[in-house]
Amino acid sequence: MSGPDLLFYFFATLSLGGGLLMVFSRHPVSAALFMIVSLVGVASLFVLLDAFFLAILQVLVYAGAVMVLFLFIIMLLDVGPSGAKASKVKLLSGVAGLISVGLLVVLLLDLGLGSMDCSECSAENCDACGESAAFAWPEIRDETAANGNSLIFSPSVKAFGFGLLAKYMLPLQVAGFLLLAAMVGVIILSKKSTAEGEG
Amino acid sequence: MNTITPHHFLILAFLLFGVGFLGVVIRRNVLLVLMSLELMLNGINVALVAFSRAGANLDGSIFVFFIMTVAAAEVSVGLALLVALYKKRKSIFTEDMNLLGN
Amino acid sequence: MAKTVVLERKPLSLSERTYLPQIVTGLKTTFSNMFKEKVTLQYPEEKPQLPQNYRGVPTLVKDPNGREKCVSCQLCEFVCPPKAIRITPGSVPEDEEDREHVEKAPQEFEINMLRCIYCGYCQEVCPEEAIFLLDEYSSSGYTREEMINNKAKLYELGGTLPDKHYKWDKKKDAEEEGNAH
Amino acid sequence: MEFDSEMLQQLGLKALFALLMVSAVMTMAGYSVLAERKVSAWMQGRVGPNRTVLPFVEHIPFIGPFLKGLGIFQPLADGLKFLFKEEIVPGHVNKVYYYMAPLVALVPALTTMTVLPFGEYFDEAGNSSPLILANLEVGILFIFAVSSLGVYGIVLAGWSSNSKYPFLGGIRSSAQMISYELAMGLSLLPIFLWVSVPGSEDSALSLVGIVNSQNDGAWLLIVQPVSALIFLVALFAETNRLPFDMPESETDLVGGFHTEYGSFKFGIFFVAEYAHIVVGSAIFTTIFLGGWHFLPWIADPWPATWIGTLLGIGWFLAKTVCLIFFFIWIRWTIPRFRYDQVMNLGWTKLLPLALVNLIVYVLLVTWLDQPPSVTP
Repeated sequence: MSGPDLLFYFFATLSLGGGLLMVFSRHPVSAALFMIVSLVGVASLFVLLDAFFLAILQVLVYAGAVMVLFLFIIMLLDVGPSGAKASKVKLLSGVAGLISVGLLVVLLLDLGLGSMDCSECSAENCDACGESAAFAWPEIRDETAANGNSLIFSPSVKAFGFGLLAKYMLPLQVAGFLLLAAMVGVIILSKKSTAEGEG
Repeated sequence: MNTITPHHFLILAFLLFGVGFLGVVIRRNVLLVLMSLELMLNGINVALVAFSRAGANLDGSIFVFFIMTVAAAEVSVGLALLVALYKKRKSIFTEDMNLLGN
Repeated sequence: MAKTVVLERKPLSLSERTYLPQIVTGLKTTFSNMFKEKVTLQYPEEKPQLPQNYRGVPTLVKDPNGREKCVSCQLCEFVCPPKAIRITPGSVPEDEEDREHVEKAPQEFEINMLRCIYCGYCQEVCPEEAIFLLDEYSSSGYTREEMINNKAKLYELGGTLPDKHYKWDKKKDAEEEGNAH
Repeated sequence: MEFDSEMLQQLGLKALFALLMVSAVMTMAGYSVLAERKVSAWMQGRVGPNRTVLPFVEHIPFIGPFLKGLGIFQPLADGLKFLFKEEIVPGHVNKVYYYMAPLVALVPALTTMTVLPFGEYFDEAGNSSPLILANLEVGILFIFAVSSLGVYGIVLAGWSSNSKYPFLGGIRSSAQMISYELAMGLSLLPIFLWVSVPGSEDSALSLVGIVNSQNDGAWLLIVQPVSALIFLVALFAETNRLPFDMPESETDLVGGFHTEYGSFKFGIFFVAEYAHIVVGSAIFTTIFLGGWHFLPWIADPWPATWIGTLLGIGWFLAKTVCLIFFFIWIRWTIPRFRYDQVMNLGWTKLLPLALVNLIVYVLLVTWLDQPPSVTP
């Protein structure tokens, strides 16, 4: 198995493991920290996919701002570890969880069996599996260009900016407006309760 | 990347989404529910970037950008609501928010 | 009667409200201070200049004839606020001719420097001017016992007081001449 | 892509350079501690540390006593002291996070410098290429992303100490970091607008591009003083330096987030703080003071050889050291803000100022149509 493959498995484990530990950790602070691990893992996966700008954005927005906000609120509200009252899972949500996991497994199997015979296979016999080994990732190009109506993938920020300001101008402005609305909403919310909701 | 295909990324994205969904369903601390939602969005982001890269098409990546924007706005509003709620009900557990039930 | 003048506080100007000119002024001040003369004393090599009335470690002194001044009256022991002084009174040795008018002398005289607060009451109360707070200020030791000054140590620190006046000599002279009170 | 020998060799070379840079930053951090003590002493009419000396150096005439008087060996003694002090872990702390926090505080400070260009290298043809560990196209964003992780060390330390003062320090720190990061990011947007040239292939987010745009032209400090001021203030806030040292304000929070820390773990916090200052000054030098380029409007006087490379690095370091001095100078001049004043300054003064600054420069750049300077 070559280097980048190993890296993929490593970061995949990091993000999945972080997510799982987050869901099952008792203390909110541990949960937040595992979430950060998971987010950094996802950012590294973006790097593997040549999406450098998105990777940095992921760390900047999620790990740098969103999770700090979470930690801040956890500490502000002084949330302790979930005690006996909160840790007993209600029958209904337990059943729901089981069903959802079951559905996921079915989906996963469907995906795995339907399109690819060796999603879980090891490296040795993967070579025998024609379809997956034959897949070639397209070469990435540095230029900023539009192919018909769709933009060509490029790791540069410039292509990103071009896409945002040319093709997606309206969504960009809507997103900006959404952020403004969120800010106003948060200010009003925190004003009313005379407390520290952060924007 | 020789043996890693978009399928691998897709399966990972599914698993991330599933773990997040599990968290939303079984956890009853609203903070953790919010975090699990973020995890679900992350799963989708992984899938989108993988599609975008495999199809040599930037549109998917740009969509991830918008998802992040929306997620940041969602978290800020959600946390502000949570704080406001905590001031009123002194709890952040979902089962205590049953004003209409019982 | 002085007239009270109420000063109007002027509103801050724009440049004052940014605080930047003030910060620059402060920076100038600190920068010029960097090159001013240093006031630090390089202590173990340079000693500080002690004032005349400095109160250091309490010590016992002898008169110019090398005689013990203390008569073991125990006033200092009595007055000492932290009870640092302990005196064991004894008699004056027989062989000392010129001290026969003195009735008592300390057999042992201890000042516990762990308790002493350098108040100087002992010096003030001493009728014989035998105890003095001299300008020795750094006393240190490794054990508690080392910090209790005994008689020998106290005399070693105190030395001799260059004072011609010795009360008991005058008293003896007066007695011999017969004009004692 | 396999790990072949060439790649391994490159990896090894990079690792070596990284190690060199880490040791350089750590040394500078150690000596800025000394500088802090010395400068504060001079400003207060004192002498500062002047006792520590290595046994054999002491006997060299003139040089020995001079070095001793400067306290050159003090950082060594400090480091040894941190190493050999007794490790005390209070019983009430959350062990895992308590041990993790100093590392989490130190790592972002050291990671930031990977994308920091500190000089240029000339090949035989005289073409220059920047000296940098990783020439990222989005270098400045990387710096923001990594330095925003630095807050976790402080928050974790405050929370895991399980004690009131550190906890308050951690909370204050997280609020302060969030507030000032916004102003910091906004203050840099006009820079990117100014530096980028329509149609050029270079990314304006690259630190190398920003440095090279100041070659033989005005420094960005002169072109954009308001941005520089906002960035500097935000930098003070992000490095928790004195007018903004909310997380550890000694007078009201005892020691803030590191109250419960001692010996080596405290030493790591200490080094991390000064590493932040070193890296922060280097970033400011890179963006606003022309990096390794000579004075504004004057072309680099040094030759395009390895001598020029060394002189350039030296010039860069000299600027950085001057900024570190400025950090210390400010610290001993301006008293600490109150917490609400810090928040007030960040949200109601710096943020609107940064926005107005941005709008002014957007209009200006649009009006100029074609921004000057920039040699790609």
